Amino acid sequence: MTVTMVYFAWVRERIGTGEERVDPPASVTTIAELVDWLALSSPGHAAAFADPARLRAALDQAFVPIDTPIAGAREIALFPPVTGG
Amino acid sequence: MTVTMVYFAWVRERIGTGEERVDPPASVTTIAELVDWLALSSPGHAAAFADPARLRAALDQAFVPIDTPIAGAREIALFPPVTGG
Amino acid sequence: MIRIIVQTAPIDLLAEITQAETAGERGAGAVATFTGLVRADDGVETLELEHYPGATEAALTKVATGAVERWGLSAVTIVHRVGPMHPGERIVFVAAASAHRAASLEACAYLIDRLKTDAPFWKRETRGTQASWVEARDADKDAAARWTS
Amino acid sequence: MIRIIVQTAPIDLLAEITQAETAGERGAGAVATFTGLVRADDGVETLELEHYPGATEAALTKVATGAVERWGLSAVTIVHRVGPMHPGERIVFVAAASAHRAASLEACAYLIDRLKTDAPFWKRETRGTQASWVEARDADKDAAARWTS
Repeated sequence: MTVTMVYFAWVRERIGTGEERVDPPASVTTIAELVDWLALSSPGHAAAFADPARLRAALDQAFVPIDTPIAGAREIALFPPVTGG
Repeated sequence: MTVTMVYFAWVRERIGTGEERVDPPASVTTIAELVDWLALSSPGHAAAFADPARLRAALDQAFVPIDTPIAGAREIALFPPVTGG
Repeated sequence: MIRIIVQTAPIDLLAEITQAETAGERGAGAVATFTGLVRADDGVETLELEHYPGATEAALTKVATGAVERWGLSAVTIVHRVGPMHPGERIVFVAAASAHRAASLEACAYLIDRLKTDAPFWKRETRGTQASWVEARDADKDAAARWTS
Repeated sequence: MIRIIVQTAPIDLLAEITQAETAGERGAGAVATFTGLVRADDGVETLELEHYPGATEAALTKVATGAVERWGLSAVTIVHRVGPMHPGERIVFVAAASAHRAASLEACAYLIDRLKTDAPFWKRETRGTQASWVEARDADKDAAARWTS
């Protein structure tokens, strides 16, 4: 399964890109597992995902818990807690 | 004692003037008593003061209860409950 | 900074809000406003506002001062129009400016709730040839009372 | 009427408020607004707002729709600026218009409280050569949570 990852704020800065397409193995079934798997791909990813408690996620542009299954997802976003307004 | 009376809204309309100077007898010691005394001065006054529960008062431009003593007052206002904003 | 105005002229919203935003040494981080307008939905053609000159300004200043003391605001503005006005026109504008949003939002609600019961204004509505004075609402008294606790 | 805008241009307050006042068949009797500004009191020189295009508008529309359903508003406006901005500039503007004041005041507070936690925006502050991402505040989460009861 291929999915588009999008990153914002310091997650984006640490990874060094705002968007990438990834192809996780079948053993990766939730966003939390996807984060653990992505953390292995570069030192930037490792730094961005070092503290999973500080990460929030969206699946196809809707906010979801980090343990949400990724089956069928086209776009998954990872970012820090929001600070608008 | 001479005091300036000022009237607003339907109190003013029924009395037919927005301001008058009056000279109540010494037996009139509170605003409530002043209202009863003024009610005798014309049919307009009687109509304006027919229902004392609908009257509000100010003494020297500060809102006060209707049983407030009038000793020393320069200006007493009588009007319906306020409806601004 | 407290700004209290009773005027017959239309209310200049942009000037008033900009003033509230920039008042004080450092300006505000949060500005909450409330605008009351003449409603067109109940057949009113003209609304006329009467007030008690002098006492009105004193009452509004007291309300504004109370808000500044309670919420530590950088600016409070109250502009109330008097005289005749028509549906869609602004009757009253209040603004509360502060560093953070909670203070400005609470203070703004306080200002308009207290103004409704504490300031000597009276409304007369005209529909066709019928003119009538607006009756005070118990709901306004209740709204004002919730701030005394 | 719901109006959701995410823009890099400065926020045109007068146009937005006038629009909220007059939207709907009969216009509003009450309009409450909140404006958030870049504060000058903590040494910030530039504030930069990043957002998640598409998801931001969807989140704001959901917040606005919730307010319209809950309070029966005649208009809701949310304008959020993105990109770099400076002290004194407006970051966000929300307005809630209704027939009576309580609905507009409550809805306005709801809109900004929910926006703070539900919409994907991130702030980066620059002081001199130091840039830092603003940390989310627990107080914002608490403020948003009070509307779920």
